[in-house]
Amino acid sequence: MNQSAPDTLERASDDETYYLNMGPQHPSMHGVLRLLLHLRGEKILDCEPVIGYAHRAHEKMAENRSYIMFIPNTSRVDYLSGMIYNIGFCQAIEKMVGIEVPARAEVIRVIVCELNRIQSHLLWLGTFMLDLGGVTPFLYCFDDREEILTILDRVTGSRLTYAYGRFGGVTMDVDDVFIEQSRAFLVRLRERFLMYHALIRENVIFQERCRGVGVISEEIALKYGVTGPSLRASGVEYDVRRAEPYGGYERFDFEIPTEKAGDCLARFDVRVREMEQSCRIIEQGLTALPDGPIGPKKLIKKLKPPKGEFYFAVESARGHFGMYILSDGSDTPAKIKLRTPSFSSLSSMPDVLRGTMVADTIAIVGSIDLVIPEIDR
Amino acid sequence: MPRTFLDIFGNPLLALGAGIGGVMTVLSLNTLFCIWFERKVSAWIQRRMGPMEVGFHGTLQTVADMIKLLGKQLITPRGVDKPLYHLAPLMVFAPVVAAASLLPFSKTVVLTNINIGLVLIFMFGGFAVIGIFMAGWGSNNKYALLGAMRSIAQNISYEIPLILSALPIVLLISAKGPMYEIEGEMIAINGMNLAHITAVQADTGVWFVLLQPVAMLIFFIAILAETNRAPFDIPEAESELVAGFHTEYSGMRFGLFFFAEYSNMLIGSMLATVLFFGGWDGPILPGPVWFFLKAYLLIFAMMWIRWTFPRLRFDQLMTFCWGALIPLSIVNLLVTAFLIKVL
Amino acid sequence: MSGPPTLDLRGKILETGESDYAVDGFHHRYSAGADQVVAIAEAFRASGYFLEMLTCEDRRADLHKMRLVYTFNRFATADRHLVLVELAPEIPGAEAPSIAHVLPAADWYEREVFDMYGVRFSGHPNLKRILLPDDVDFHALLKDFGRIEDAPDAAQPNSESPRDTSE
Amino acid sequence: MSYFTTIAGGLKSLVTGLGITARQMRRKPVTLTYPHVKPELSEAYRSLISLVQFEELETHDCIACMQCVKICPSFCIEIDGGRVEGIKRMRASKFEVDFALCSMCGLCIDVCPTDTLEYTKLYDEAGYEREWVYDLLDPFRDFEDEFVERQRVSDAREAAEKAAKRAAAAEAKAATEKEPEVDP
Repeated sequence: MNQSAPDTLERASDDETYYLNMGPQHPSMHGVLRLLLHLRGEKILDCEPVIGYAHRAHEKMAENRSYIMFIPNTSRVDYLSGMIYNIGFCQAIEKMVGIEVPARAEVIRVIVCELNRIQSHLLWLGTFMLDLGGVTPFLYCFDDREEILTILDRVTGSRLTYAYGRFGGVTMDVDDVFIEQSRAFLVRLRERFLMYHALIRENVIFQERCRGVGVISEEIALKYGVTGPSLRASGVEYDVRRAEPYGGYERFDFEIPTEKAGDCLARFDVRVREMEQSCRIIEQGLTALPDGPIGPKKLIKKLKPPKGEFYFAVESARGHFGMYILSDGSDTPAKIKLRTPSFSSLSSMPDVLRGTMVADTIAIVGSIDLVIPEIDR
Repeated sequence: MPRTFLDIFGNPLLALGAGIGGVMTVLSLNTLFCIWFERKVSAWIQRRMGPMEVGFHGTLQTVADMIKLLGKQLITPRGVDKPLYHLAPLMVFAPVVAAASLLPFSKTVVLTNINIGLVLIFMFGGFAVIGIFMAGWGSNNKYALLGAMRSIAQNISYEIPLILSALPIVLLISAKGPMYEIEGEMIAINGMNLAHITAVQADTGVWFVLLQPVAMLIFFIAILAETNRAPFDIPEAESELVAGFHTEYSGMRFGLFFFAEYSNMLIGSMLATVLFFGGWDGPILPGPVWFFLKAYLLIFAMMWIRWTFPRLRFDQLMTFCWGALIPLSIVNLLVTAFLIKVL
Repeated sequence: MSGPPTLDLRGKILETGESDYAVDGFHHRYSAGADQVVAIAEAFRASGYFLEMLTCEDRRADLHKMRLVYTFNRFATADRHLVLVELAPEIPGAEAPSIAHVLPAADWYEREVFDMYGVRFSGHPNLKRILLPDDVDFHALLKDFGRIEDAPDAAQPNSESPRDTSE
Repeated sequence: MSYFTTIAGGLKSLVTGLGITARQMRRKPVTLTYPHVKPELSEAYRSLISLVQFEELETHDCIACMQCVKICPSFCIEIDGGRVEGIKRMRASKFEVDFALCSMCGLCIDVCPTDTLEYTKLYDEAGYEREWVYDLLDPFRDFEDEFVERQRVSDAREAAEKAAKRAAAAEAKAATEKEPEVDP
């Protein structure tokens, strides 16, 4: 079950080599990714990801509307961690312009972002199992995820594309029911973790499929700028929440889980442990939720940002999400570049996939948690 | 000993017609039921409801689906190898009907009573591979070809533990012979006659699962692999190969593949019932009822397994077969032979 | 937070700009010429930095230049370097050396910049469009492409009184 | 020996998995049969927008200030309106929203100075053409004349009251101003 090292493979274009277009319409390409595989038998000689099928020109749109009008776009860049992107964008603009955020709004933001992170990881867990052929855990995960969506739906009015953040705060306040629901959910989720552990992590077939498969070494991660859980599974303790604390994360006590192996199993472990850490953060947030306003009294519509270049990064469910904003002093950004984590992760795939088998491709691409619209923007 | 259809009808053509009619009816009903049942089992496991709309708790859903499939256009993609492409569903389907006619479903009446029934069933099982490869090659589709390749390697490999784990039963039966008394009637007993295997279990009251638990387990796993059921469903691994060897099939041709898959499940479970669970043997209820009850319990187990586990990778599947199942079944066979000789 | 010493590039860089991490998120800010890009990338690679982002700006309106924006960062402690590289304003015509062979992460970023801005990277192994279809004939993020006034019947985003017919 | 322990361990994990799914099998389903059983929409549910009917006005209160038009990221709102003869309040005469473009972000509702926009609870609406334009004023057209009439009366009254007040104030002021003259 060992894979031959990539360097033992000769990349030949003889009669034995053939090409397989995996995607853009394929059950496990998570949207519209296309992998052009060079195969010999079931062994992958080379892989060329082809992207752009879900390109929606968010960066162009940003240049044609004011800062506040870009808010709804942000949660559509990555629809799975829409809250983190949405609030991350607001935080970037707040830092740029210098808007104060009330303490209550800050804590609410942390709570909803972490809920969103758990939601995203749960969906990843489900689809990863689906890629490996286990359909049932997928539906269990969706059952849990549904709870989060219901909780977030109550406070944001939307289930996926939240548009919850506003400059200087959030749109709606949370109430006691939200706190109660969140606490109940954490209790439930911790029970479910035990079940997932027994059903998935302990399963011998799952371990066989994941152990030693798709190793992203620290070297590859550094070369391609892979971030997020995929990087932490390779033993690098890099998390934007810790490296460049933002939005009050420095006041919360949480660990950054890391694993050494860098394979699919390590990525699985890192994500599951990250969900546990998110639970801790939410708990602390719910306990320490201060009273007070949740934003400025009047919606801040018109901004007067200083001229110049700005960079702001947040930790999305998939890694380092950076926003490079060029301001010309007007209410419309001169340029916004969205540096998305999946883009970097996917660009490392040719190096990782070389020498594996078709079935591994699915497992590896599934394990790095790609969201295609986020890559294409 | 049971009467065959030939004994009952006298005329071989009449017997053949009645046999095919009977088998087709049973297999069709089985497919209709199994698809519904599979959807229901998966729904129960996943805490959904499954089909609920057509008929009571969706019982008629598969009938509706079948009608839909019948009404669908049969698409023949450009570039397929037409003879192979058209023939493949039949080649997958025909051996199933033949194999089904060999199983002794009751004490008194069977379709056929052949002394080499066990061998024939394995042979018909081996036939299906040819159909699958024809489908994969004829489709001119890389996913289909990969699926077919996987299927051949898998089916050929898993036939070995399948047969090796059935052999101890043959030994056990043959050890009772050459003549054996069943209900006051002395017969020349044959280890490969399925009716005899059942009869001996019923007569001694000891099902072979008690004597051969390891063989039972290996046999069951091999049946899972032979019928391309999860966790060994790599020939049609949905998340990898789209639909494997039947990617390019539509309408009723696709339906025939489905039909064959569920019929194979039934035949596999029935064979396991005959070999290890005493066939029609059971108290109170009539023989056929017990026979089908046991078979469907095994089918339920197969579904339960499918909806619990992820899929193995291709090379792991082969390693598992050659590294675990075959050595184990050989050891089991040797131990059985040794014990029969000693005791 | 202490960490490994920060990389000093002052010897290699033309100009060091002012930056304040607390305000704009950059620890260091440099301007460089296109010919220095590869040497800079090699220096960052050798010190264990990764290419965080590479993009381009269409500054033909104010600076009369195209400008490449590189940011490098490292995993250990945040140390973000912004490197701005000014290029000729002609599209097509603006060109910079590729750093994809030094930092493979740049491969896709450079393709994206080429796709969106038309800036060519010499020595890039596979310089073709990445997000837009291969057969389009425009570079989407250039300022003179697809301005909102060009769009038929679209509301003006920033005009003070859009279609106020009350008067 | 490790060969057999591996197999045994693997089997045990598989049996554990089967046990878990068996336990789940006995539980009630968590899904709803959607068209028959409808899930409750949350209070905050963001859907298509509509105009609020204020009780004290008996109609909407859109003053055609164009704030929502300016902030709409989808550029899907079109408003006409302005001063109506005889009343102080500005009134909208057209409030067209192209719901095919609307992304239900809620910015218009946040920005509305009179709070006259709200979300409906329509969750299964669909457009069948590229343009799917509703005039949100349509349900209010019948009330408009009545409202304007009422408003005119109340405005007139208010104006009269104000004028009276002003007159009174002026009188009082005049009185206070006059007083010193009277006093000496």
